[in-house]
Amino acid sequence: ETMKIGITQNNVGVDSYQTTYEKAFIDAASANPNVETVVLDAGGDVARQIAQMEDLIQQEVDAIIIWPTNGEAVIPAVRKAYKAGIPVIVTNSNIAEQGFEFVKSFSGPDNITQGSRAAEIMCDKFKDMGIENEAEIVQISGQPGYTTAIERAKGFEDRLPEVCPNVTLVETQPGDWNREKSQKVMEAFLVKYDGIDGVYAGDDNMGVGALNAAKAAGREGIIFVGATNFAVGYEAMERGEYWGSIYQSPVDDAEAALQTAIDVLSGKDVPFLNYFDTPKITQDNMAEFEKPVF
Amino acid sequence: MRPSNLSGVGTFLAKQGILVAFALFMIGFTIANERFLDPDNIMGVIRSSAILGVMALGVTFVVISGNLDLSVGSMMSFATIVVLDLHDKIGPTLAIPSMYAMVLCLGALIGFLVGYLKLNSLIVTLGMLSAIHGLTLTYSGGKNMDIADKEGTWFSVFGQSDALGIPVPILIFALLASVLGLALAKTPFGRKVYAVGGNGTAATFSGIRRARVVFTCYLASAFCVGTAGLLQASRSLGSQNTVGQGLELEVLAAVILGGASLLGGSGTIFKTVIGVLILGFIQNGLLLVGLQFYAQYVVTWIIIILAVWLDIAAKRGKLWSPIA
Amino acid sequence: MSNQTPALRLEGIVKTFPGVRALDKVSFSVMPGEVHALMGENGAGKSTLMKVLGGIYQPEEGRIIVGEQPVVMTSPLQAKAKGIVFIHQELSLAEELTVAENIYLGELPKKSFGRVDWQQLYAQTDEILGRLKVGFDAKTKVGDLSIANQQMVEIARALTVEAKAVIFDEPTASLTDAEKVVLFDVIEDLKAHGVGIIYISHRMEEIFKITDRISVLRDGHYRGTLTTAETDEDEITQLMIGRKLDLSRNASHHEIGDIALEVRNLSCGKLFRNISFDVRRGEVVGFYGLVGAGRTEIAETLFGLREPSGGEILLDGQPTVIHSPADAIAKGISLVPEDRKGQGLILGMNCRDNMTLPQVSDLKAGPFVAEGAEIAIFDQYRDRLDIRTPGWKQLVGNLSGGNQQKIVIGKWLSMHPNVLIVDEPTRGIDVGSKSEIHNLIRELASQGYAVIVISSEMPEVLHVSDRIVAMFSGKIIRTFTSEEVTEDNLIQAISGITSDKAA
Amino acid sequence: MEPGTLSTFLKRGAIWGFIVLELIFFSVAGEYLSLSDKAFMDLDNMLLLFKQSAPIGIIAIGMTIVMINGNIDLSVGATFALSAVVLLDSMTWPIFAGLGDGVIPIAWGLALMTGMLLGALNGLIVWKTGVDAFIVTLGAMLGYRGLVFMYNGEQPTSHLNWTLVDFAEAQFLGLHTATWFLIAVTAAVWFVMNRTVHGRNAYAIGDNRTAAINAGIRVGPHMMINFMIIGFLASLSAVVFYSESGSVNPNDGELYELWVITAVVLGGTKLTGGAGSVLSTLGGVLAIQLLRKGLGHIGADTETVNLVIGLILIAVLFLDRQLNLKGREELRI
Ligand SMILES: Nc1ncnc2c1ncn2[C@@H]1O[C@H](COP(=O)(O)OP(=O)(O)OP(=O)(O)O)[C@@H](O)[C@H]1O
Ligand SMILES: Nc1ncnc2c1ncn2[C@@H]1O[C@H](COP(=O)(O)OP(=O)(O)OP(=O)(O)O)[C@@H](O)[C@H]1O
Ligand SMILES: [Mg+2]
Ligand SMILES: [Mg+2]
Repeated sequence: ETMKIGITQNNVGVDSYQTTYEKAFIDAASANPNVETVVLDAGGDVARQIAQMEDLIQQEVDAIIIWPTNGEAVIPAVRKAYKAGIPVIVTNSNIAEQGFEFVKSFSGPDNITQGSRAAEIMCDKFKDMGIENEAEIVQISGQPGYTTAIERAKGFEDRLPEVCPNVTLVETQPGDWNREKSQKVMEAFLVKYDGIDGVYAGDDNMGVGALNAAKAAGREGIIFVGATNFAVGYEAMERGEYWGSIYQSPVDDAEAALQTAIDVLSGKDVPFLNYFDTPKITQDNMAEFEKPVF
Repeated sequence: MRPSNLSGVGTFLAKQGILVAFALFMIGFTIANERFLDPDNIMGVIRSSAILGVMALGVTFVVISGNLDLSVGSMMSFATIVVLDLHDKIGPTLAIPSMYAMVLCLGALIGFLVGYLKLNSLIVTLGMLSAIHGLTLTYSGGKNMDIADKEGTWFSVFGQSDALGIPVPILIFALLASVLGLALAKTPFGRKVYAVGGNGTAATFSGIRRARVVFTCYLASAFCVGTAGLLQASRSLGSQNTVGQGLELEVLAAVILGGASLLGGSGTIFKTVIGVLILGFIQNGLLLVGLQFYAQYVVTWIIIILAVWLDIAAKRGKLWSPIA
Repeated sequence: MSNQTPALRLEGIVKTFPGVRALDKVSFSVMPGEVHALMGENGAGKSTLMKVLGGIYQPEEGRIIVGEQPVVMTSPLQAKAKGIVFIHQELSLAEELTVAENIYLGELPKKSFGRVDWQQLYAQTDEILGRLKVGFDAKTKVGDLSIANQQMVEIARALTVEAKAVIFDEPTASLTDAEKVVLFDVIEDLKAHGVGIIYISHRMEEIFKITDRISVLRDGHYRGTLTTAETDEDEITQLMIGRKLDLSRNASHHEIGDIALEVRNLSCGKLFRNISFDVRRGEVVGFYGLVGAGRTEIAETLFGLREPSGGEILLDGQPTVIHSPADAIAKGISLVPEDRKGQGLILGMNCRDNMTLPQVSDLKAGPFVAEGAEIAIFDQYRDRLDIRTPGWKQLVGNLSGGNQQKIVIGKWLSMHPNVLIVDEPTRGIDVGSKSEIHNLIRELASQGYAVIVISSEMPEVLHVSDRIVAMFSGKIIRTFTSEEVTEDNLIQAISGITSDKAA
Repeated sequence: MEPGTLSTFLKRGAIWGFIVLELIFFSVAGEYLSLSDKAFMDLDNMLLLFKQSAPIGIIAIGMTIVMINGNIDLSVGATFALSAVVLLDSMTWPIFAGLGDGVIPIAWGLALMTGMLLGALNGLIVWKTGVDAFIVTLGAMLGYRGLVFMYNGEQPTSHLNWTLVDFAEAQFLGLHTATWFLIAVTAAVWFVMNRTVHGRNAYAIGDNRTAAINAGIRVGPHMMINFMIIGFLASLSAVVFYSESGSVNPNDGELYELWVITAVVLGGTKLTGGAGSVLSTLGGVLAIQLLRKGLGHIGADTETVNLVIGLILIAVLFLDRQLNLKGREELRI
């Protein structure tokens, strides 16, 4: 008997992580003869996502996977599915605790940990260079308002003073997950601050944007650290221009979500918080990782 | 009629309110942060405004002809993605003309729909905004597009190199602005653009082929968008599918800030350039002052309204609107 | 009359625009129950004076006195409250709304909750429309009406309020004779109720027919007031333009040449059917008919603006299809359209650019427009047509109505067409310039152009035409030569009374 | 016949014809392409359609009157978000702590006030400075969004109140709460535009502003009232939507202005003002929502959805033009 699984994603096409996720999800589903999927995308709009939840409920799918646009706003919609007896699996970024009773499982990376690991990468490098007591850094965060952006910034900002108490974060501005925007932000930072030693970016796309700005301005020796390693970031690391990032595979993310849904439907026991590991990647250990496909 | 005397300064202010506003902002920012007037910074702002600026040049034509173009942002993403993709497939020399050809086809399609079929330009270009985004995603499979060999290509000249000590994007922007500015102000075609936007019916009655004029304006817009995509691609040698997203409104804001009326028939390339620079310097100035991005939003709001208000108040000679 | 208090009085009014002193210490008054004409050349300042009175412009100097009270009027609303009603020269209507809503614009009758009292609105409107004897009803959308009928809607506004004074700014410019009669009845009626009426017109016969006194403006200056019964045309024109007019037709007997334009059985849907006529080089053919007779539509078809549903057009004997105005122009046809604001001009453009628009592609110096050549053309026609403007840079929208019309005429004359079609060419043009334009039309004919003149003014058609085509309801009733035609048989023909049909 | 009656409704029929086409297409295509065993035109699904149309729909109704008035409001998305922030945050304010669920009407009131004030501010600026509404509201789109972020940093503002959620999810006579609001707003605004002096004056101002001024209509206050109405409706939309969802991201409502304007123009309202109909706007909203829903139903992917929605918008416009052609004898301009 086939399982009908519906998924409503956050915003496909906004960056290649989400696009690769979608492809991987569809591939994984079609590889499994027992699974049929309805793949929807909310385009970043909560209202549209709630409508898609309602539609999926109305179409009587067997399970729903949701990549929340807003971890709280979707709770009532999740409750509707729960009331209709449809199990809900949250993917990539979690919903708020109030909604936990209505979902079966969360599957995805731990963004807070990612942020704090990025802080550690940065700090370790500064210690190597012996500037851990004077370094100044700037942060370029993701799209304002998005859980992922908020959590990665929070993880970083909380962890940094613990490991490197004397490093100062002089300014944070959003780069909207956008390489171009990030490049502009970095250009202004470079004009404004003469002594930038490090840049932390919410993902490598933005990190590379900042790197481009620094290269154009002829500023060398800045340490760039991202979270979520993209192909561009990996290449920049190969060239020795970019220090490190967090390795996170959208393929793992998608496959984990689908597998969790299948497990739930087959009556298996699944842990409620189903984090997959996202290790540190730096120029030192990058040989252990394959180049990301996105 | 006996002419009544208006002082030269008064007339100048009335005509160039926007320039005065521009000067005021520059002074304000310089007081707030002395690095603002640093030549490197100024060059940097103009260089990063060049992409928006090039797009705004084309949109100026469209707006003066009485139409809108909301598709420029997503068309710019398309151009960037296409030229990057083709760069690795057929080499930069062929990639550039191929990209222009594709973008001009899209421009021609819009021009056909708005000019010849007389469909409402707001909806047509809004539709194209969405459709071209879909096209880009289909083309790229939703992935980032990057040039494989970033060091070994001459393709970076457009976005990254200098000539005569000036960054090439600025030169291209300046060149295009001069050519298009002359075309608009001095050629028969430019005159027709104003006529069609000022009163399309009367223009038709004067033997102007309105559809053809509108069509050509969209081609001009597409050409500018292609150029912007080229600059963008060359600047970063890699891009997301959403690189131009949201630029349509910024472009429109710049054009309007320059004093073009959305009803058509008025505006100039020179003023659009001023509009572009104002936006660029506001953004940069606020970043330098160190405001949170959301405080920047609020300040931009106030500045846009003040600038336009100053401009029209100078024109009508009264601060407050005479509307009852 | 002189021992009464005037209904309103203007004293020492000064109004300037950038580059123009439109009114220079003008004083003027109108008595209750008087019809007071305001005359002057195009651009003399008549409309501006009235706009001051109507609260649209604020004068720099001078006073307005209503009854015995000096008043300051800063908006049309205040003028209205003082009992001043203003019927504008340029139509001032909301086209998407109904006739009733337009007539009561700004003062729709209200019920509870701010609702419109439609019943009352329609009742009142019907009553007014009844008095005006028009052929449309209160619920018609104004945009669906012809220009003439829209003008009647404007006029209807005069009847809506208890007015102390009503200003008519060239109300008859686009009316036909029948409608004029109605308008004059309305004016008589208002007059009998003690309303003071200010009447602006360039048409002498109307002035003599309905006015009591005449005040004249020239170049923004007050020139004097005459009593209508004691004056004549010569005296008025003398005051207006400072010289006498020679109104006789230039009896330039020139050769009538070959047929330049021939139309055979031309039809266009329901607009007109089976139209056949020809125009020879050196000949002026007048088209005369009532509003809606279809004359304008024929002109538009000849100019490539409408697709004929049947028939043939021949230029110099060659059958042609005219695809568009651009095509028509290339084939030597020009059209001076009847709606100068909508079709003739780009109001936000300057005078020179408007005038050279159809030929801008031909006036080139390298890739650019040859501005010197443009200015030369502009200067030539400004002098010829006596266009009053501070310079070519003035926006056409800032010109007086009559001067705008002259720009349109200049624009098409400067094209030197083979076939020139002029639709209501002298609408809103002062007497001096009018005769100048008539002379010009005759002169063009004598130079070998074929000219079609569409006009709703019988004297004009009779004056300029070699032959006259009388139309009624989309059909040609009869074609007269200038020898056969009389006022009577022309009126008969255009009213659909078919006595002898010889086309 | 008074304006706004059945005949004008049918004359602007293209959008309704298009809705019928969509229904037929998705029903047939759904048979082959959809995973679901349920028909597309299932009653529940159609009821959902109305409910899901409400957030955009309520704002679009407001946009119709602003556009009829000859203006435009690009700040509605930001107003929507700011009102939502006020709605959800005010429920947690200590001064209202003792009220229990009694805080709900107060929070609603505050949110609606917020929208009305923001609208009034736009209106006042347009009126007093004479700056074009497009520019004023383009600026406000940024400015109001900035206020949203200032309120709570980049964090979402959340307050889940299950009483409120239950109310918002309720169905009365089969229709969802949101649908009732949409219907009520449509009816009320239709009444205002077609039956009241304010509405008719708004048409006149949009049609020919000079004529309206000459006729002594006070243009400024009318415009301001309309901006207040759209501000109110943007916040009403937020009230209806966030009562159910309980959390607002600071960038919620982005791009709403474009979708709202699209719906309004699809409904036949002229961008230049003076003409337009509230009912046709409703048609425009339903057509867009139906399209999204239908594409989801038949399983179209993101690229296709973008592509198709774009092309369909243009197709509807084309259809509308073909239907309104007056025939060959029309002036070719
Ligand atoms: N808004 C304006 N801006 C600049 N100049 C203006 C404006 N309105 C009128 N004028 C000028 O003022 C003068 C008087 O114009 P007005 O319209 O009063 O003339 P008029 O006597 O009504 O002429 P007509 O018989 O042609 O209607 C003209 O020279 C005109 O160009
Ligand atoms: N009473 C009327 N009610 C509604 N529409 C009318 C009326 N009279 C005329 N029309 C419209 O006006 C058009 C005729 O216009 P027009 O008046 O321009 O004709 P014309 O013969 O050129 O007359 P003129 O040149 O005197 O204006 C017709 O197509 C008709 O639709
Ligand atoms: Mg006048
Ligand atoms: Mg006519």
